[in-house]
Amino acid sequence: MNRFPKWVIHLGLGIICAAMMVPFYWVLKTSLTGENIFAYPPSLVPENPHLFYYVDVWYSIPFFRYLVNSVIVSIIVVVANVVLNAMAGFALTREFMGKGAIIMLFLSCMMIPFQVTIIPAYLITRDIGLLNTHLGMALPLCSTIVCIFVFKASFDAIPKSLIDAARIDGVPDWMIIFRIMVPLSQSAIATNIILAFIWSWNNFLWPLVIIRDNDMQTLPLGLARFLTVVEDSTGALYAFCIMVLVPGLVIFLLAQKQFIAGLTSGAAKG
Amino acid sequence: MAGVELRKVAKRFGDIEVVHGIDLVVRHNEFVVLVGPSGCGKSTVLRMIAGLEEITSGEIVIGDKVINELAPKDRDIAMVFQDYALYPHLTVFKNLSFGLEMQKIPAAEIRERVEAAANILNITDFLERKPRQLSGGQRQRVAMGRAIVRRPNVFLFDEPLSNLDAKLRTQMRTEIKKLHETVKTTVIYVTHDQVEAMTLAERIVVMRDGYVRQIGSPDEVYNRPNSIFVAGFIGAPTMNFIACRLTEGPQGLSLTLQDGSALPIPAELAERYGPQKNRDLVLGLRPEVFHQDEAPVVNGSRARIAPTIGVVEPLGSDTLFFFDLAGTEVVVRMPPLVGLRRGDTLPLTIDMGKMHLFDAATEQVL
Amino acid sequence: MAFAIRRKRTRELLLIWFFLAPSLLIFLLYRIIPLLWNGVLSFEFWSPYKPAEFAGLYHYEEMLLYDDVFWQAFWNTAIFMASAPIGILIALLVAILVDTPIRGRNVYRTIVFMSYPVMTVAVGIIWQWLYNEKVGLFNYVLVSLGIVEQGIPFLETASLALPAVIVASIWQVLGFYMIILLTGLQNIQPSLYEAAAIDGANAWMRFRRITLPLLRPSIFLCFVIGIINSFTNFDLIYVMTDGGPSHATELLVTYIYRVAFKLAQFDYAAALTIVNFLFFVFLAWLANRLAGGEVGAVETG
Amino acid sequence: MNWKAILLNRYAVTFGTVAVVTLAWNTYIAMNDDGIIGGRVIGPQGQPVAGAAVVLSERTLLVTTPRGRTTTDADGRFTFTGHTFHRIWLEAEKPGVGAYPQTEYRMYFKGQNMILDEPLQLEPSAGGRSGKPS
Repeated sequence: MNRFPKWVIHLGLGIICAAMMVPFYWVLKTSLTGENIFAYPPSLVPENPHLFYYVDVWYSIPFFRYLVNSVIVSIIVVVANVVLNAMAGFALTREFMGKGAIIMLFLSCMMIPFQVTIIPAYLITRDIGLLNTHLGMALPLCSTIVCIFVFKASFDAIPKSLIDAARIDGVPDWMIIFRIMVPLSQSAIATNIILAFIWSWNNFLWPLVIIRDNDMQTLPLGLARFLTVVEDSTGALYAFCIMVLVPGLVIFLLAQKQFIAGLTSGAAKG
Repeated sequence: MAGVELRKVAKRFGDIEVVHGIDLVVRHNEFVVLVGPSGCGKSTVLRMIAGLEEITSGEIVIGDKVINELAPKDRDIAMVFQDYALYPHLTVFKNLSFGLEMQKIPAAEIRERVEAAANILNITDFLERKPRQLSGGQRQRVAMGRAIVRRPNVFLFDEPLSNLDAKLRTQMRTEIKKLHETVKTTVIYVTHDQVEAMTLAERIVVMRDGYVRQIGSPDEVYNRPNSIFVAGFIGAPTMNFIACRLTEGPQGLSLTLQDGSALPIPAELAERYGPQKNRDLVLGLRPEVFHQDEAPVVNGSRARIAPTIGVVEPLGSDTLFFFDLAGTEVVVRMPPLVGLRRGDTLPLTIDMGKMHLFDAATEQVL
Repeated sequence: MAFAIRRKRTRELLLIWFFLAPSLLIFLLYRIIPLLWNGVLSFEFWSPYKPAEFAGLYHYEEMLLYDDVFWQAFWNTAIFMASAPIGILIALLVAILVDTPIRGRNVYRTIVFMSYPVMTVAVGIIWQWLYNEKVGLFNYVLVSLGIVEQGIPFLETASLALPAVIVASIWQVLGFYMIILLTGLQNIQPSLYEAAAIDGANAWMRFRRITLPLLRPSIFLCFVIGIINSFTNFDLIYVMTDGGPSHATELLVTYIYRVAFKLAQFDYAAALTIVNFLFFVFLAWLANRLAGGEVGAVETG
Repeated sequence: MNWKAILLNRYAVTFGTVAVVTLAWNTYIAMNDDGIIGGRVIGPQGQPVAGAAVVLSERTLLVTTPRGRTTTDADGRFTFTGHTFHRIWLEAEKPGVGAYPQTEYRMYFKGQNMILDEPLQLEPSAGGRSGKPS
C-alpha cells in the first residue's frame, strides 16, 4: 500500500532502530570503557576497552549466588507454568458443570493487576512461611491465565479423530496426553516456557517485597541494590546491567517466534 | 473369521435417542456400506462398533464375542477416518507402526508388516515423510495403510473419500474395491454418497433418522426400493415422483395424474396393484425409463407423452431434459440429442413395466 | 451398564477438577483473597503489631481530603496513561514501515522489539545514565549542539522528571505496541486494498478508510496495555527516581509500596490499593466501551 | 528426529557453546590460580634493586587493604604466592633509592598467576600515595 521509495523506508527504520539501540550501546560502551567514565566530553567509542568491570562485579557481590537464585526461581516458575497451565487448559477443553463460571473467574482474575494484591499477598506469604524462599518468590507466578488459554486453544485445535485413532491404536488414555497431545502442543509449550522465563527473570517488585535475606536476592534485586550501594563504580554497575540482560536477550533472540506469537495471542485474549 | 452382528443396538445422548435399536448381520468378508443423509446415525453406529462411543443398549458381536465392554484396541478392528487422523508429528512409517508398537509386536515384524502394507498401497517412497508433506490422496493411502498393518478382522471406514476431489475420489473408490479383494476381510463402510455405496457395496444398509430403512444388494436397493425415501436417495438424477390415483377404465387399470391425463398399467402388474384402486398413490419413475418415441421397449406396455422441454443439461454421454408432467417437474435421461432445445416438444415413451408405486400416506412401496 | 458409564463420568469429573485445582489455588491465594482482604483492611486500623479495629471510612477520608501526595500520585498516573498515544503513534508508523516488503524487515522488527523483554530494572539504570547531568548522552548532544549551556539534571528537576521517565517507558513498550499493530495490519486482507484501489482510493484514503478502521481493535488493545503499564510501572520509577524529586514521579503503585513497606501503614496502603483498583476497573470498562466491546471481551471458546 | 538435527538445533548450539566455554574457562582458572605474582624492581637507571620492600594490597570497590609484603632478591626479583585477589595495588620502596607509587593491577579471576613484563621502576622522589588507574 505504500508508495514510498525504498530508501525512505530504510532511512526511517534505520533512525528508529538507531534510537532503539543507542541505550544498549551506551551501556555496553560504558561497561567496557577504561578511561574515567566521568570524563567530559564522553567519548563515543570505548577507549582502552577492558573487561575488568565484569570481573569486579563477579567478585564484589555474590553474583553467582544471585544468578543461582534467579535460575532456581525461573526453573520453578517455568516447570510449574507448563505443567499447571497445560493441566488447567486441558480441563477447560472438557465439558463439565461450572465451566463457564471458571472461565469467567479466570478472566476476572486477569483484571486484577498483581500490584493491587501485593500487601495481602505479602501477609499470606508470611503466614504460610514462605518469606525469603525461592518457592515464595515463584508461587504467585506459577500459573498464568494467558497461558492457560493458549493451551486450551492449542488442545482444542487437535482434531478429535486423532484421539479416536489413538484409542483404536490401543494407546491408554493417560498416554494419549503424552504421545499425542503434548507433541502437538509444542508451540504452546514453547510459548509458555519463554513467557514464564522472561516474567520470572525480570520480576522485581515481588522479590523486593518478600526477600530480606541477602543470600536470597535475585539478579534484579542485586542490580537495584548495587545501584544504591556502590556510588563510585558506574562502570561496574553497567557491566552488571549487561550481565543481567544477556541471558534474557539470548533466550529472546533464540525463541523470538514463539515469544512474539505468545505475546500476541495472549494480548488478543485481553 | 469374523462377522459382525448388531442386536437391538441403540444410542442416546442425554434424552435424545439417535440410534433406535438396530439389527444388522454382517457376514465374514462381506463389504457392507451404511448410507444415509447426514445425521442419520450411520457414523454413530460405526463408532459404536469401533468402541469410540458407549452402547446405550443392545449388543454388538464380533466373531462370536460380545464386545460391548471391550476397549477399541481389543476388538480386532481398524478404522479409517474422514479426515485421515494421521499423527502430524510422526513420519508415515511411524504412523503405520504406532498401533503395532502399542501391541508390543517385535520390531522386525513391525517393519515387515509396514513394508507389506506400503507395497500394497504404493506408498513405499513416502515412509520417511511427515503427513503434511503428502497430497490428499497419499494421506488417504497412509490412513488405509494404518488400518491394514493391524491385520484386523473388521475394517471400519468413516466417509474416507469425502475430503478428496471428484477425480481422486473415483480413483480411490476403485482402489478400495481392489484392496478388499486383495486383503479379504469384513468391511463396514459409512458414506453419505450413494454412488460410493452402489459401486462398493456387496450389501447396502440405507439409514434414516436412526432407523435402518432397507438392507439389500445394490441391485435390490436400486431396482426394488421399499420406500419413497430409499427410492429417492439411491440413484442420480433422483427418481421422479408423481402423485396419482389408480383407476379402472375401459382399457383396464390406469394411473390418473392430477391434470386428468392417464398412464396405462401393464397387464402383468394389474393383479399386483389391483387392490389399490381409488387411493392416493405416488408413482416413481427413474429418469432412464423414458425413451424417445421410436426406441424399442423391451417389456411391458408403453405410455406415450409429448411434453415441452424446459431446462436442458448436456452431460456429454447423456443429456438431461427437465419438463413439467402434471404439475411435477420431471427429469429424463436421454442419449445426446441434437437440435432439441427449450420449448421444443419431446415425444416420449414410458416403460411402465419399470415403474414403482408407493402409498402416499405411508410412503412404503406397494 | 449405565452404572459403569456414570462411574466413568465421575472419574472424569474428578480428573478435571484435579487438573484445575492447582491453578485455582494459586489465583485464589494471590489474586482473589488479596483483593477481598484489601477491601477489609482498608476499613480497619491495622498494623502488624496491633489487633485490628474498625475504622469506617477514615482512611478514604484521609486520602481523598488531606493527602496531597495521593493526589499527586493519582495525577501522575493519569499523565502517564495519557502519554500512551504518543508511543502508539510511533509504533503505528514503525509497524507500517516494517509491514512493507523490504529486505531486512525481520531484522528491523527484532531490533525494535528487543527492548521489550529486557529487565525493567536494567532499563531504568540504562536511562538514568543517559539522563546523567554531566556525561549523559542527552546532555552531551544538547550541549554540543549549543541548545543549552550546561547539562540539565533531568531526573532531579521536578518538572522534567516525569516526562523523562515516560520517555524511557515508551522506549521499552514501543516494540510491544508495534508487534500488536503489525499483527493487526497483517490480518487485513490485501484484497481489500486492491478493491479500494480499483474503486479509485488513493494511498491516504486507503489508510484512513481501510487501515485505521480495521486496525481499531489493535489500537485499543495498545491503549489498554498502556493503561496497565502506567499502573504497573513500578520497577522503572523505583530505580530511576524512587518517586522523587519531591513526589514528582510518584505513581499510585510506588506510593502504595512506600506507604506499606517503608512506612508500615498497611491499612492506609490497602485503602490506596482499593482506589487504585477501582480507577483501573473504571478505565478498563471505559476502554472496552469505547472500543465497542472489541477489546477485553474475550470469547470463551 | 535424528541426532544430527538435534546437535545442530540452535538451542543446543547456544547452550552447548556456553557450557563448553564455561568448562574451558574454569579449567583454565584451575590451572592458573596458584596466586603467584612475580616481577622485578629496578632503579631510576634501570639497574636491578636488591632488598626493596614490595607491598601488595587488595583493592575492592570500597576499600584497599595491605595483604602482603616481601623484599627483592639480588636480581631485584620478587614473588608473592598464594594471593586470592583479582584487583591489587603494588608499591615498592627502597630507602635511598626511591619509591614506586601504588599502581593498580587487575586480573581476570581471583589468584590469577601474573608475571609482570614491566619492571617496577623506582623514582627518586619520595613517592606519592595516590594510585593511578592502569
